[in-house]
Amino acid sequence: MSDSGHHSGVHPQTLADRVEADTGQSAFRCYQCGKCTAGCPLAAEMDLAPHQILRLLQLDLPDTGQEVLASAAIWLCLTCETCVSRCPQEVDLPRIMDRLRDESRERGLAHPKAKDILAFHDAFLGSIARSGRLHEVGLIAAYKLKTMHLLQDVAVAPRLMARGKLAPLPHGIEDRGAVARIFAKCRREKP
Amino acid sequence: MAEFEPKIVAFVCNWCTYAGADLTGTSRIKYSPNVRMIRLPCTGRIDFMLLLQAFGQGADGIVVSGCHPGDCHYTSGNFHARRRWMLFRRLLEFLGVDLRRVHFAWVSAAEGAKWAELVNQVVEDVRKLGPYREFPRRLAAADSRAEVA
Amino acid sequence: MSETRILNRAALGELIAALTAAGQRVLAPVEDDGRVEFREVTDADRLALDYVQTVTSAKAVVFPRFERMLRFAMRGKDVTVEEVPPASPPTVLLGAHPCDAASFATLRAVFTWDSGDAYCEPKLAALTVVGLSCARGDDFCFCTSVGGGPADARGCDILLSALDEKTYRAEILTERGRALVDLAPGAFQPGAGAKPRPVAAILPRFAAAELTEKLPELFGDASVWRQQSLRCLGCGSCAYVCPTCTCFDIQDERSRYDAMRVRTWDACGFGHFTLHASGHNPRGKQSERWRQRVMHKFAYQPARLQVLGCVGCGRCSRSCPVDMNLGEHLERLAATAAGSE
Amino acid sequence: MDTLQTFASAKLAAGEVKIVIGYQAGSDATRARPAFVSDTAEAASLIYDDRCRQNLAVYLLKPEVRAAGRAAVVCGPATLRTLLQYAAENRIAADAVVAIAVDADGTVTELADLEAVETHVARQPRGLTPEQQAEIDRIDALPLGERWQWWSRELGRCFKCYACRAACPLCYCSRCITDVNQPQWIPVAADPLGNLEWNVVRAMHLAGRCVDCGSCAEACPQGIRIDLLNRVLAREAVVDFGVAAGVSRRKDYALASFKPDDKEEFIR
Amino acid sequence: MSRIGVFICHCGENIGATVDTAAVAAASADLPGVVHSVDYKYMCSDPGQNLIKDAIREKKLSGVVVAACSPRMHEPTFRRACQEVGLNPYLCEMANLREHCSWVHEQGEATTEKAADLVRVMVEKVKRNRPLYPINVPITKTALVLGGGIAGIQAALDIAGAGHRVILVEREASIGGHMAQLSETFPTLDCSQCILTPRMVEVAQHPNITLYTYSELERVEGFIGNFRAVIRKKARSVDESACTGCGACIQKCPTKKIPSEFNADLGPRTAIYVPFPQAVPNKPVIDRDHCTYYRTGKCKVCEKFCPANAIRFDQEDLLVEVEVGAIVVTTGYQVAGAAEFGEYGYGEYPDVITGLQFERLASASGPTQGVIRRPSDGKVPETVVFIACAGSRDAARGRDYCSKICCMYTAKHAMLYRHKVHEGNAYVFYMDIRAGGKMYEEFVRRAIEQDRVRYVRGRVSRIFERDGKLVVKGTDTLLAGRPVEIQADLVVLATAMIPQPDAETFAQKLKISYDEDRFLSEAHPKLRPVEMNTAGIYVAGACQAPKDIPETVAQASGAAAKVSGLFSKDELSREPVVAVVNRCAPPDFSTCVGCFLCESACPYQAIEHEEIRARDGSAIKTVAKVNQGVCQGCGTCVALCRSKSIDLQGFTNEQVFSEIVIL
Amino acid sequence: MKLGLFPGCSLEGSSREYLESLTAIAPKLGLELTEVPDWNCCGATAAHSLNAKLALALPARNLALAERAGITDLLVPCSACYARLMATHEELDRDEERKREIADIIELPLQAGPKIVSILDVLSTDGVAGRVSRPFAHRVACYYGCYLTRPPKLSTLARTEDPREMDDLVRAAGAEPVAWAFKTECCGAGLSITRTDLVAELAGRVLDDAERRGAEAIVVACPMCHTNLDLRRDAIDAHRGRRSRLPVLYLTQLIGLALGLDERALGLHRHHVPVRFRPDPQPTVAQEI
Repeated sequence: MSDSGHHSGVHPQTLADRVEADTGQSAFRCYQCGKCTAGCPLAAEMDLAPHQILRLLQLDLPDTGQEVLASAAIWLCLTCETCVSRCPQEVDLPRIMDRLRDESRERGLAHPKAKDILAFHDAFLGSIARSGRLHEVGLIAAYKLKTMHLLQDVAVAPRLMARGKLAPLPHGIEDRGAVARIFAKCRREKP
Repeated sequence: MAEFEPKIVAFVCNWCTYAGADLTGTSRIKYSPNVRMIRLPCTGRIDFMLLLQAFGQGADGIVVSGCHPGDCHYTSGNFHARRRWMLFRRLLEFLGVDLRRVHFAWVSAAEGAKWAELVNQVVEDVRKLGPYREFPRRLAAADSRAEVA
Repeated sequence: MSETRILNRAALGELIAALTAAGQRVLAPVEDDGRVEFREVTDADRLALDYVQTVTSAKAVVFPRFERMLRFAMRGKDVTVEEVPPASPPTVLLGAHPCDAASFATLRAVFTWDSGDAYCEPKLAALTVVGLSCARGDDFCFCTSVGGGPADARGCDILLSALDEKTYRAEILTERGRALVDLAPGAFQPGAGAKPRPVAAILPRFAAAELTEKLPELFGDASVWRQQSLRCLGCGSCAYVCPTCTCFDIQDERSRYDAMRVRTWDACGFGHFTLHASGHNPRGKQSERWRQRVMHKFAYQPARLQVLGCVGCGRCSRSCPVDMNLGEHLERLAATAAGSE
Repeated sequence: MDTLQTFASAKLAAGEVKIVIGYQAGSDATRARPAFVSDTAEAASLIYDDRCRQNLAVYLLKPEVRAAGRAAVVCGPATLRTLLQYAAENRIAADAVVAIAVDADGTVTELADLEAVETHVARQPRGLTPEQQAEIDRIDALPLGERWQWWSRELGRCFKCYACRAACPLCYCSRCITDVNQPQWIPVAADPLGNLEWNVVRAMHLAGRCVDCGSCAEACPQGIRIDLLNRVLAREAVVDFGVAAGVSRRKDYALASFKPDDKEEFIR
Repeated sequence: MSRIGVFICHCGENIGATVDTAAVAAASADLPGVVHSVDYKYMCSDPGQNLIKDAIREKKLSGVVVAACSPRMHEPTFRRACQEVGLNPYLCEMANLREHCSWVHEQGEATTEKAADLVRVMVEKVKRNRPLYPINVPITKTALVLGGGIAGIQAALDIAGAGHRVILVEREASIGGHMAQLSETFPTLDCSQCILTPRMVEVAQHPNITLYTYSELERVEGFIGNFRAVIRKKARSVDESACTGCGACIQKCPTKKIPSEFNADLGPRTAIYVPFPQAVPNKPVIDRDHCTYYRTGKCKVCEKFCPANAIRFDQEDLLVEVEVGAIVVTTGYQVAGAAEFGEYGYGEYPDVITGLQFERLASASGPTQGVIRRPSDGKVPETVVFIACAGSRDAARGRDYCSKICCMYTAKHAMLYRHKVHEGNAYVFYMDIRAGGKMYEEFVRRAIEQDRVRYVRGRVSRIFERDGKLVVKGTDTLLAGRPVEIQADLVVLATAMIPQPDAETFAQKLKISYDEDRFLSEAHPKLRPVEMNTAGIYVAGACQAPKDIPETVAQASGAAAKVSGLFSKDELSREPVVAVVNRCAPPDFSTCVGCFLCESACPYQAIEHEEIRARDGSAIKTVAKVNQGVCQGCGTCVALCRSKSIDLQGFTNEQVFSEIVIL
Repeated sequence: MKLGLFPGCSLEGSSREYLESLTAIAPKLGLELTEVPDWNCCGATAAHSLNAKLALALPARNLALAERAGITDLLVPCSACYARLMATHEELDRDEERKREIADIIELPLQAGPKIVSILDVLSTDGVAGRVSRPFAHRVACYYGCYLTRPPKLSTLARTEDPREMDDLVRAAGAEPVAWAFKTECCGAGLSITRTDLVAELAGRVLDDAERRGAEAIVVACPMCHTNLDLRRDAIDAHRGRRSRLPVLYLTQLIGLALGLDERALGLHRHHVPVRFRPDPQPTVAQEI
């Protein structure tokens, strides 16, 4: 950011800096009022409440960055945007969460409890990468294979089938190559 | 027999409670007409002897009221008054004066409703207690025959 | 007239009942919280006849500590003045010692010397005194120095003297006493009885008459008065317990519809007693007030009213918070007076 | 006792004081009386024992005694407190008096100035006797109506001789409120209201000032326990405000000062 | 005999509909002393007022009772009406039939009866009313300003600007106060001296201002409009009129290592010195405690080198008596001392400093020319920890209050540091951030968001040295008390603002009140914030409570406005509702016995001592006297006076007593 | 009115009744819908959770395709897709450099892009009201969920914390919208499969309030909301320990019913919770305000 001025080199390599560089969102805007946490539908389930994640980014003691990236909370975030809607300082926390998940994944710090969620996201993106659109049957099958939750939703699937809601075959798009190239180009370079 | 109508004398400061009672009026809040107010500049001005005088002249209950602590027009008159009342009450208690007949309250210029509630409550409380017959009245006891020896 | 009867202690109850039944109010010494005082009685249960001295004298019987004199009633702009009729119920003072009995002579002299006092005189007229000789006295008693004595009958309508534990000899001294016996004939047995038990030995300390004569010479001797009164606090205790002090104050006070004029006791020892409206006080010093007290009782009253203002009961001295001892002071004065001759 | 007499004699001989206010034997074995000694020979007659209860400080305000010159006063604990209260209330100058303090054990100490009196007073115990405490507790424990009746009877004996006022060292007004009749604050008669008001006003005027000497009750010819009223209020002032009279020669009057957070629960 | 007129107002339907006004008028007519009693629709109307005026004239009324609305509403109206026809206005009283009766009770007998009672009570009171006359007090139109910091400077300039004379007294050798020590000021970061020094010069040059520096108030007596003050001009040892301020003496003074108070002990000064280069007046003083000549009797180097022969070793303190009409107290504050902060190693570690010291480090005119260098070795610190609430909000240290300015100056310090040391780390330990003020919160946010000052919410428990670093042990309460340890090179304590050490004796000298923290107490916390309880004495700045520059300046201007208002008239006219001590015939003269217990109860210090003397001049007695220029009429003394020797005009004991009697 | 249409993956699969009902009512309301040719998935939560660039590129390709097809207004009925497309549109609009980078990635030119509109933007109350043949006379709770209302800067709704637009529409269709507290609370969205337990809790709260306010149906405009409230009903019931039969309708279905369309054409039979109403609806629970 241009207005961060002279101090940009002061705390080099801090997680907060990296987040700000990629998202334009400064954790230092947060003044810890807690309104994000108050409104978060899943705050009670989280190991670090939303405002605490920002606080840890601000504090930046040794290991605080790691602590954030290894938290389960960043994976529980639903991106429902309630927090940012109500944040008096307009901190786009979901966007910061995205960035944190990204790095958490990349650095292999993802919380064990995030395994299923990650598997789901992988299966989801895999599905798109293959056919350009989501094939729900394929997604669920792939997810089940990744997580070995083989029996999950066994009752739901036939019901969906029966109501004509699940297409057994994917509706692919025509230019699947275009989507595949997008995936290829967006693949993050390993640091 | 007509219901006993207690006579309540209220000693109030000019700046808070008198003004508060004015507000009761401007707000048209109704309360019992049994109270008579004596207006003084400040609760600090309220001599405890005036209270005895009121009982001696036939009051059945007394209200003493002024500005809340910290709000005194004269900054500290009510603080002085409070100390005086603390000791005075202890004395009355020790003498066996029925303290249910002596009420102290802070009523600010903004508390018109509180004034009405206060008066109503004191009137009702004292009405239940009945006339304050135990307290000697001025001029009343001067039967010299009872005094012989 | 003098007639003698026997009164059994056991018959006192009967006597009181009979007097009460006859409309007499009976006042007698009663013990109350360790103090013996004259109180109205209707039976003999609480009588405390074996006493040295009541704290308060008997003068309140005819001169109460406050008395309503006039009543003003205010109705609108109208004010009506009513005289309050003095209460003077027929009263028997039973068991008063000779000093108290003698005090009524002084009170009578004061309250009737020019015109009768409308409040005191009727009470005196309605009073019958049944005296009781003193079996005991104490260091403060000096009745014998002022013309009285433990068995002195002056002022009594009947004088009782103990014959033994159970019986009194009753000397009926006046018509009024006679009338009282008639109200309870059963209580009084005929007979004179044996010789009464010895009465208290009160040794004379000075001669009142000589003192009266010599006091005026001492008037100007400031040092003696100062010396005697330096410790005097100027309280009214002596005057208020005194059987013969008669000073009073009159004040008005009011309430919403009424006002009244009240007479209350006063005391010459008070600093404001003679304070003039101008601020001047002719007796500004305590020693002057003390001198006044002594002169009034022992010089002025004998001169003007031919009675001493003292019966030697010693109450003033017993009550004094700083141990002003009247008998002692008078003795000293008498000696000084004698010495100055 | 020798010491007291020697002290007094020495002070007079040295001309440091013109008069020693002390006690002498009284009319009988139970009484002592105030004495005013101005020559060394008389000093031998001074005593100090249990009979010496009258607060002698009261004489320091008496013009006749004042006229005698600088005085030394034989002081029990309460008299010492009176001296301090007198100083706080502008009654005596700091050097106007020499205190001859006599402690409970008979120790005699000369206190040359009020600072010394303060120090001495601070070391002395103070408080109610078991008898006083028990009587106060007994009265407090009475049901309301009985308490009222008990006091009505007790005060009913008062005939307004004002011996209490005269004996009290702190009742020194040149015109007492009871002598004021515009308005007539206190009913003139010694009737129930007059007696009640007189005794209430006395207690309140001494609240925060009473030095616990008990002279009022000692003086009362009617034996009324008026001292209890003062003692109850003195204790209340200490409990409520942490202020006791007669401990400092500086002005620290409970009713002429305050704390914004003085605690009470009865004001609505 | 009283001739009272009673005037019952219907107030249209307001009273008339509920109270039988005719019956009240009839009942009143029957009261003793009442010679006239009427009711009328609108008493406050012109015809209504004329009814009163006519009756006063025709019936020669000696007193008037208007039974209408609240006296708080129309008392002035009716009193004025009475005055217009020659009846003293204080012989008019009001009975409140509206607010206290008709508006609050139902129509009926009880209400009418109450109305009649209220009238009767007022009739009884007014019978005892006495004519009262406004109290006039002459005013000396000179103000005494005590303290030459920014508050005193502002107040002096404002009062002088309004055309009144001002005497400004400063105890140091120069005016300027703490503000002169500051580097930049929040939230604008403009240079403190740049905005202050022109004001200082203006003070020195203003024709209406007499400046006494190196001077202190010795004593003061008198009252509003009429104070007499004695000022002690301490000996400078320099003849100010001769001195040209050339500075040769300072250059030559051999005693050079005295810690400079102006630099908060971070730099040295000489024994003959001016506190700082822009001092006003720019004339040196000799610090006699450190001067070699005064210590040993030898030296006099300054005298030798002074080209103006202005050195006066034998100069003595001078007492100057001045007469002033108002006093403005602007004596300022101190910061809490070293001894308090053992756990922070203040005084032990040279690199633990106060905020005021940091100001000097950051100031271009300071000992380091504005480069942040730590005191121990002069190195530029890489990590600085700022600790807020050092001694404030700390009941254990007997200080419950918030020092108010620390949040802001700490943010400023951290910001200045980050501006000067780009690579440095700045941490602030705080409890709450109190940034209430125009652009204040924004300022703090800027420090956090832009300047990346790391704020940690929690109080530091201890600072100790380890391997050449100051280890700051604290916690982050926002993270459930996670321990936080910072290795710092410099620690800056935002030390509490405390009153001047002599605040108490100073207040006693002026007979003004102060609070438990020894800050001076204003007359009313909301409505009279620049006045003291003692009339004619005003207050501004941090001697009253911690406050920052804009607030101080605003209060100073407020105080100046009050003084100018006071000086706008030649005489002060006051309501005669004041207490008076009685007088009686000799030999007593007054029943007051002079116990002076009323003195300490008076919120306004209005009780004075008066000696009553005999014709030959000998003292008879000392009694209380109420200074009518100062008394506000609360009557607390009246209730306290045992012998009833003091009474309150307008609410006398007799009046109040008679009200109760007649109820 | 001619509109481009971006149906999104769900509307082709698990939420096909949304598309069916939209397609059914569109001609009646004068809407002419043209599907974006060869559109691809917007990337949904998975993309933006894991790869910021991908999260822009996938929607961007759709914007570019729509633009190329001459679409000026693009209707995105799925609110999740709508949010992704809106966010992408906004970011590319704001950041030219980013736009160029993304254009390179998708190998398509990116100009201003079509205007993205939600289902609430295209349906007009007048249009609906004027065509109602069988008023839908029931009390309903309009559930907006997250993506139509947040973030507020992107939302086109007037009052994002208490939106009214859907309420106005159902009122136009003859329904009575209830005032309730959970209009914009999150139902658990993308955790439907991975953390069904959390969805049961969050969606359960939504259902609870709707029932307590006396709603006879919940109306949604988001496939995820529908899935969580309808398809996951058994999980919710199990979690809450009681059974709820409150039906969940797409807004388009409700309007379709009011327009007199056939239930089957509107895909009502595809719901897990049967869509049944009492003939004369009376609130069973007093409405709390």
